[in-house]
Amino acid sequence: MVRGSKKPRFGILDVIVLAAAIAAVAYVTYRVDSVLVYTWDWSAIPGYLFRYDEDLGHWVPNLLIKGLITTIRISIWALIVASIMGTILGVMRTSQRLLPRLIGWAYVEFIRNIPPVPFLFLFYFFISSQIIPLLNIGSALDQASPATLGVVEFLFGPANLIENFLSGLISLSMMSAAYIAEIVRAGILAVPKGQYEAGSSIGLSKLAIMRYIVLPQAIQRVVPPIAGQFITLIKDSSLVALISIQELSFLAMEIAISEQRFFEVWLFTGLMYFTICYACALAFGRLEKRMGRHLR
Amino acid sequence: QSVIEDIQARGKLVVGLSTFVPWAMRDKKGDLIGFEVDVARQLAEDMGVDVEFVPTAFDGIIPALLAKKFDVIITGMVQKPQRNLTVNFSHPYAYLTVGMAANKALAEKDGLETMEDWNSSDVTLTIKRGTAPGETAARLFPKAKVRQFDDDAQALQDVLNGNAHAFLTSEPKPAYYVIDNPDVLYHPFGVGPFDPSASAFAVRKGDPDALNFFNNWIQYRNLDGWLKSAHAKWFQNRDWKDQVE
Amino acid sequence: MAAMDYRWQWYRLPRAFYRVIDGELIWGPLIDGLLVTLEIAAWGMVLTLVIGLVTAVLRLSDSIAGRILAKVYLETIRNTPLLVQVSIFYFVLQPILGINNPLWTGILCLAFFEGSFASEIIRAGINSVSRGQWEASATVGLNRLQAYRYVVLPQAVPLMLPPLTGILVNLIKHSAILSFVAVFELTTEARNLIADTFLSFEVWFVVGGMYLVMTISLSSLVALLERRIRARG
Amino acid sequence: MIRIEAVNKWFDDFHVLKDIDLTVGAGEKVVVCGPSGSGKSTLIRCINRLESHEQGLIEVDGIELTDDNKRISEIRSEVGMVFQQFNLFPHLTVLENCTLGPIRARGLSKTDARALAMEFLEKVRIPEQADKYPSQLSGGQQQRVAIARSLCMRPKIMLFDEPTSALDPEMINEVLDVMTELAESGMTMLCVTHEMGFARRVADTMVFMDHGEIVEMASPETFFSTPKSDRCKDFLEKILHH
Amino acid sequence: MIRIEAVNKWFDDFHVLKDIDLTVGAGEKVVVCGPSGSGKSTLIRCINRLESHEQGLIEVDGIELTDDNKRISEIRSEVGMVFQQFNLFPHLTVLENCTLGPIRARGLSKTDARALAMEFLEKVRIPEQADKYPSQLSGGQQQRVAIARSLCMRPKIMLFDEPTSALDPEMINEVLDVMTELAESGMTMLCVTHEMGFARRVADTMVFMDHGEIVEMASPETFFSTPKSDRCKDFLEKILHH
Ligand SMILES: Nc1ncnc2c1ncn2[C@@H]1O[C@H](COP(=O)(O)OP(=O)(O)OP(=O)(O)O)[C@@H](O)[C@H]1O
Ligand SMILES: Nc1ncnc2c1ncn2[C@@H]1O[C@H](COP(=O)(O)OP(=O)(O)OP(=O)(O)O)[C@@H](O)[C@H]1O
Ligand SMILES: [Mg+2]
Ligand SMILES: [Mg+2]
Repeated sequence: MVRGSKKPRFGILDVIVLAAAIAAVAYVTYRVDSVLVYTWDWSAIPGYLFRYDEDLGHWVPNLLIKGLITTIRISIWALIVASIMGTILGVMRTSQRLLPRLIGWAYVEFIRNIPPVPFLFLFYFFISSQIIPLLNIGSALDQASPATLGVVEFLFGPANLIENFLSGLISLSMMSAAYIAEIVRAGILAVPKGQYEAGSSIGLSKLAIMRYIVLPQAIQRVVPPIAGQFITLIKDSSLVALISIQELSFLAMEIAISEQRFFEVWLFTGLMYFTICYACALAFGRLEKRMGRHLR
Repeated sequence: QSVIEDIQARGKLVVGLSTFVPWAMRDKKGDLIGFEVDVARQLAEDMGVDVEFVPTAFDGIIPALLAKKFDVIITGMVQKPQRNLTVNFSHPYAYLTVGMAANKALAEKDGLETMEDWNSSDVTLTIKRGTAPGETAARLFPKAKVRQFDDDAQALQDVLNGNAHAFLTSEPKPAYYVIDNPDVLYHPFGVGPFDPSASAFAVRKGDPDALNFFNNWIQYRNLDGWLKSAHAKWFQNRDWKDQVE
Repeated sequence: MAAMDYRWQWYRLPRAFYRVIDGELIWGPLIDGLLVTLEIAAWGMVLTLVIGLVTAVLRLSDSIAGRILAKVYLETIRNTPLLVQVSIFYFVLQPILGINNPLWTGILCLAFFEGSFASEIIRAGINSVSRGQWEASATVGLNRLQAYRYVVLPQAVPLMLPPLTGILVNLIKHSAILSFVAVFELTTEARNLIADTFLSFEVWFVVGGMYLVMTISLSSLVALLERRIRARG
Repeated sequence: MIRIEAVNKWFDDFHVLKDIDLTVGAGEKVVVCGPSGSGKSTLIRCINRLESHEQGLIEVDGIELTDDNKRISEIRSEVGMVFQQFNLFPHLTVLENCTLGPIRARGLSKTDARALAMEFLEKVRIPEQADKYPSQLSGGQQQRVAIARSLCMRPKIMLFDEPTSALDPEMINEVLDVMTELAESGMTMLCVTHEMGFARRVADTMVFMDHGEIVEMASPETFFSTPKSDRCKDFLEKILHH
Repeated sequence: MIRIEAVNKWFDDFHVLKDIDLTVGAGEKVVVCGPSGSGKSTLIRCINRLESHEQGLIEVDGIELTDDNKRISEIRSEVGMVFQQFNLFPHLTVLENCTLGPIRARGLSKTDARALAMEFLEKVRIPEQADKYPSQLSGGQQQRVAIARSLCMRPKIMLFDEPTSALDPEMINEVLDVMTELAESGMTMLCVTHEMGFARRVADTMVFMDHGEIVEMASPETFFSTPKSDRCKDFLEKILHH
């Protein structure tokens, strides 16, 4: 009767749940054939992953893989930037002084309550279009050697869209940072007060306490929700299609339209997202286990 | 300073477009092809510059033009007065007519025969967002419900699934769809296309030089027949189909 | 805006809210859309909580099938983009289940999406009630349902409220994605309006503001509710 | 009243209870002690099925404990339990804590349940706290509420799992006093505690457990003066020394 | 060594410390006791500035405690503190727990810090646990690590806040033994505890606090045999009775 007091077992609830699940699947399969007017054709998909290039004489990645790479590239960058911003904001939100706390709070509330599309537009067209040209990336890249250009393109994608990439990256990071800040804050608050006291009683400074005692413990609590946030970030990165970045869902859409094979492309793309997201979840799960070793 | 001078100075024409069969789409190699793409290539060639395409989601395309991310939008964009208040349009370089493909079973069930029958609040039509058929639907069937999708394929599927009665899009696609799905779809009032509209380049306001240049280029390429033959290549038949599928 | 030379045309916007024709007030598309979004939000919240609660309880149950089902549901929903889910719901499931109402398909889809996040919050809330509370309930003779009803949930709900608010705020924000399948909510209306007028910036800012008002009022409302619950406890 | 025969229990690979035999007669008071981790809590939690045993027989008031849910709830209604951590319901007042079981599980009317609760709150000497919330009480008061809450179910047997070890020193006695009174009123009691003064005063039988076994079982006089095993001797030394 | 004069402290409206005067000489051992909530913890937490006092003077080793951060850290490096809840750093091994302070606050090299830590871990008799994590230790072992961790900072004074009250009974003595040894080695100690056996053995001075005041201060002999105030008598009765 008491939760968790018994091992999982096979009971009446299982029978009900299983029956319901089987019935649902059976019903759907039955209706798929009779109701859905659609002829499935998956043959075109593989060609959009890789294609044989006659001129080069070897296989090259095609749109879906290119899109996937772009998605992964911007997600990783955004996670890095967002984690740094989020940590700073999260620490600010637990500060004892009012001003940093207020700034952190205002930032988080603003970002969390505004829908992504207006935010992206606001940021891209009004803020970054003023700032990023000042960096003079365009002309710098024009003069860059092919080797440098190669490195830059590997890191940030096609040279002509670098400004867009940076803007997209920063706005994604800013949105994600708000959520990460909340996670970090919760992680910090979950470290018991006694840890701070023990830290100061062995003579550590505030900074050292943060650095050696609080953050290491907070990070551990924070890994699972951050993993969730990273997955959300990967999925939400499709937003940057609005500013011309050719990421996975945008290219998938283009293929779907060109090919007129809407379901196949979307289902397959969904599967691609699932694969990377789930792999990510598994990786974080292992990380979490490793970090939690000493707590067992 | 006119954008024409920028293009010359840069040696590159930056064109914004979004995917729209057969105006601009991806071939099997992942490259852009389509009527639009041919037009832009020719335009750049005539200007003596390179061309760069920036495919962009339709929602982002106008802001990007206004923010000077593109020089011009060439994507089958239909002129409308309300739009023209925000951007400038060149002279038309292509004309669209609208066709309609309807769900046979649904139309029979609801007893839809004449044009008047179709103008009813029980009727649901689907279109691609931001295209000419939207106007057509509003004008011909003001009482009908209109669902707007991001793409033709979705709008078509909605009709195939029996969620909506008919699908309006620019010819010749409706004809093709009926040929592809003869059991489900039909043309409700004969095959005849109706309601022509014009597509044009979109440029930023306040740049008469650019407008003048594009207008005259279109007229020039109209007179020498190039536009007509390019249009024919993409719209008269589906020979390009095997490039895509 | 100097760098962009953009000429704001705010004066064209009021028509998007209302028009007066022959002395009769007709609501414009943005107001219509707002009402639909509110409807989606209201029903979506109810369904989200129901789905979240059921999933959480399944995951906490002793039943193997229940746990597996919940886990599969969670992983599928969480690791695929909402856009893909929406299109599958709309184009595949809707005709199969014969719902024939895009609005309800959309609400269901959103609820399944947010419900997966809600279930984790609800589960965490229930787990944070100490094991001793379950044991004490058992020793005073309550069965499992009664323990949930009288002991565990009353303690877990106040803990769950703040994170659940975040979910509900997301529900409102994510409802924008239904514009993809022609549900006439606020974003759809906005996008149609933009497609007709090309007033991208004006419309997006106004619509962004409308969402901001909705989400912030929701947060404040829940904060108020929370304070009242706390005051009682 | 309680009959435990050859009971064995494992947590995964860990053998917590090894061949436990123990009988508690009606009105008998048994005190269990032993080092931390020796299985004392597990043993008494098996008696009202908060844990299930894998081998052997546990019989309470003539009813054998099995997986059958009906029997479990029958037995639980005979057996009261008091925990180390009180486990009061923090969102309910003292009175509501005491009436929840009688109303929801016993089906008493509110008025009856309230009268009953007040009776027992008087017995543990805190009737005046009835409308407060647990967080407003001291630890000793909370534990007395927990005892009253159990008594409201009119159990025939009371189990105590270190009821005083989470208390501030000056509150221990107020709880022990209540327990002594309860013992004197004839209640059958099984008590895990290290309060040896209380044990001496109240216990009919002392049980010493170590590593999941019952190592020693004797009357208090023999137990404290002449423990047989070394383990028990050691333990008593450690615990009585300071 | 410690000089406290006319110290007052409030938590908002609540007057926790009322006109406290207390002096602890070098090598002196003072034991503080009193009912829960009487302000014992608050008092010793003021001494290393985990709480700040609002009125009066606290001087440690000749340095007055003010808001000045430099002085605070100077004083903290003279004063070691052991908490009821151990407060070990769960993400660090025992050895790392002990070397963190010496390395980061004292600037010792890793090797020196390690040698130092091992020395004190031997003193508290758990050198073999050096590479384990706190969660792998028993409560008594954890508390001994906490003591070693404090000693590694080579404090002149040690403060203890109920170091044994979160421990299982059979582990109390192993900690008290370590504390007794420390006392015998001449360390200045201020100890909040209710282990009266330990107090009798070790204390030079007993202090009884109630409601934020020092009610009684005497040598152990006088304190236990002839307490002056009724409050103190009551308290001792409650606590020694069982
Ligand atoms: N749910 C569980 N799963 C696995 N091991 C458990 C579980 N509960 C208890 N144990 C282990 O069983 C052993 C006996 O636990 P138990 O709580 O019965 O000891 P105890 O004698 O009550 O000790 P204490 O005096 O510390 O309360 C311990 O080693 C404990 O770690
Ligand atoms: N941070 C705080 N804010 C407000 N009140 C506090 C705070 N810390 C302690 N108190 C109150 O101050 C009083 C004295 O607390 P203190 O912890 O010093 O008591 P104590 O004598 O150590 O008691 P115990 O034996 O329970 O540890 C208590 O009534 C407590 O509720
Ligand atoms: Mg126990
Ligand atoms: Mg204290």
